[in-house]
Amino acid sequence: MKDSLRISFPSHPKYLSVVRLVTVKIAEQCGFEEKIIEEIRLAVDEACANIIKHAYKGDTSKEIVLKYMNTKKKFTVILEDRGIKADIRLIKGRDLEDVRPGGLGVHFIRRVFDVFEYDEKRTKGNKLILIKYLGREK
Amino acid sequence: MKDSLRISFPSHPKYLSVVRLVTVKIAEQCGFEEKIIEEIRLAVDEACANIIKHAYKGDTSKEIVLKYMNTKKKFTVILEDRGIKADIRLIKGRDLEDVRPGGLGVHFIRRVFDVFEYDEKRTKGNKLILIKYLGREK
Amino acid sequence: MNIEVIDHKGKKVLTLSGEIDMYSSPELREELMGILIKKVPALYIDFREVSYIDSSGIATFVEGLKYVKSYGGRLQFFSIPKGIMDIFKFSKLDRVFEIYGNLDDAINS
Amino acid sequence: MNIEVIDHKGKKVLTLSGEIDMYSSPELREELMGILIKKVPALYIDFREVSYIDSSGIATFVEGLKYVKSYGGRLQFFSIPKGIMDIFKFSKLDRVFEIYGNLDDAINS
Ligand SMILES: Nc1ncnc2c1ncn2[C@@H]1O[C@H](COP(=O)(O)OP(=O)(O)O)[C@@H](O)[C@H]1O
Ligand SMILES: Nc1ncnc2c1ncn2[C@@H]1O[C@H](COP(=O)(O)OP(=O)(O)O)[C@@H](O)[C@H]1O
Repeated sequence: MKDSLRISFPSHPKYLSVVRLVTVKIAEQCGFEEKIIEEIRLAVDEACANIIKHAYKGDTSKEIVLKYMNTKKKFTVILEDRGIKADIRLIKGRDLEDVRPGGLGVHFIRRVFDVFEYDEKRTKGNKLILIKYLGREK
Repeated sequence: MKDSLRISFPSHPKYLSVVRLVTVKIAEQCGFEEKIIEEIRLAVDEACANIIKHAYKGDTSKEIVLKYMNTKKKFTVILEDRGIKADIRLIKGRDLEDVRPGGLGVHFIRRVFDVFEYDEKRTKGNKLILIKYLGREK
Repeated sequence: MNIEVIDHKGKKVLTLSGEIDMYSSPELREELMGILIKKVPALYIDFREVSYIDSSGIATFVEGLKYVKSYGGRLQFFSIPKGIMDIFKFSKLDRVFEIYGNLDDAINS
Repeated sequence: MNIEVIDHKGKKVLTLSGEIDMYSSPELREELMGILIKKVPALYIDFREVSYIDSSGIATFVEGLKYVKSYGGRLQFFSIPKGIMDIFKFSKLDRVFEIYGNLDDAINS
């Protein structure tokens, strides 16, 4: 088995605190500095929140699967759901100059991750791939 | 999906800290008091350590799967491996009066869990079921 | 997350602690709006013990701010930890929210 | 886990912090045995910052104790947090290990 960890849980916000703990621990093992770890924690939390809100439309009884993979070169998080397929054109977040509730999550994800990509081959549900390269300033 | 969380990871001791964090968080959500949570944390850690040591004979590249389930009545942790089947007769831990290294893990598990049982139907690997009932002094 | 509402010399102070996320922000929203609906002239929010905030928490405050502005009141934040401040800055919300070092500075502003 | 070895007025003190588990105990074992092999008359172990110990950590100390006794030396623990003490008590090891409130008590024993 590769150096990877997989966690699956219901699409209920109460599990987000578990996700954050696991994310921080794995990112620590990767050797990221504290500030980056905080950014990663927020980004993965936001990506899960988006699955609950958008892919599952708030249904808290569906399944979310996260996979973490560490190599010397990169830290990867893969998020899978069986919800409504994301319309990639809608995913851009609001203009940060435009103050209104919402539309920040995607900015938080892009802030720290170098790759933010949906696996297009998926026919059902979503597979979001987040990659942060090591030893590289973003 | 039921109120349950599943985590799988390689049989490497470096993942035990992640297991402890997750265990504490889920036990907190169950409403156990702090002292019991500490006992649960240690017990689940020991059960994983035993899989690494005994079922996998120290091979750090195999897979361990943990499932946590919360209901109003009980907190259940199921640990699965594909290693050597446990010989239940050997699992008793050393006499606590006999001071020597080892043989404590099983005592720590039994201290807090009401049920400590291997699923006998399993033909390959092990499935260990740990249950702690709520609102009941052990 | 934990919320405490205190009365400091006639001023309403909301003291938050712990993590504000998608799980806890509905409770924050209820508490916040429950106070603002009374059209208090100013509400002071103590962030000192806040360890985490995500976009749902921020959205809650943006909503509160819009409401408070609708009746000419003020929403004043103070004692914001560095990690939380980073998030406000990144979101450019440090320019929109009134932010002070401590409660006295907020009251005297 | 973090290990520091300090010299306190000619006495060797091992200061531990963090979590002692199956991952970190091999490092503890190496450090501990590396000192004991020199047959120091007494080794003082500071537990104040230890947040967790499991059976592999305990096994390491039992092994150290057996070794130190073989040459007539002493292994002295001090500043043990309550949670760690509970584990020693449950394992009946509070009767086997020499345990003191603080370093001075250990030195003057
Ligand atoms: N997992 C997802 N599935 C489908 N659509 C999504 C997903 N994540 C984000 N989106 C789309 O991208 C937009 C921006 O997302 P975000 O920046 O997180 O803001 P918010 O979720 O607050 O609207 C969302 O409004 C939504 O249309
Ligand atoms: N998962 C397991 N698979 C096989 N045997 C086990 C397992 N867990 C425990 N055992 C057996 O039970 C004994 C007691 O376990 P334990 O109290 O944890 O002490 P230790 O592992 O230090 O020997 C072990 O020595 C081993 O023979």
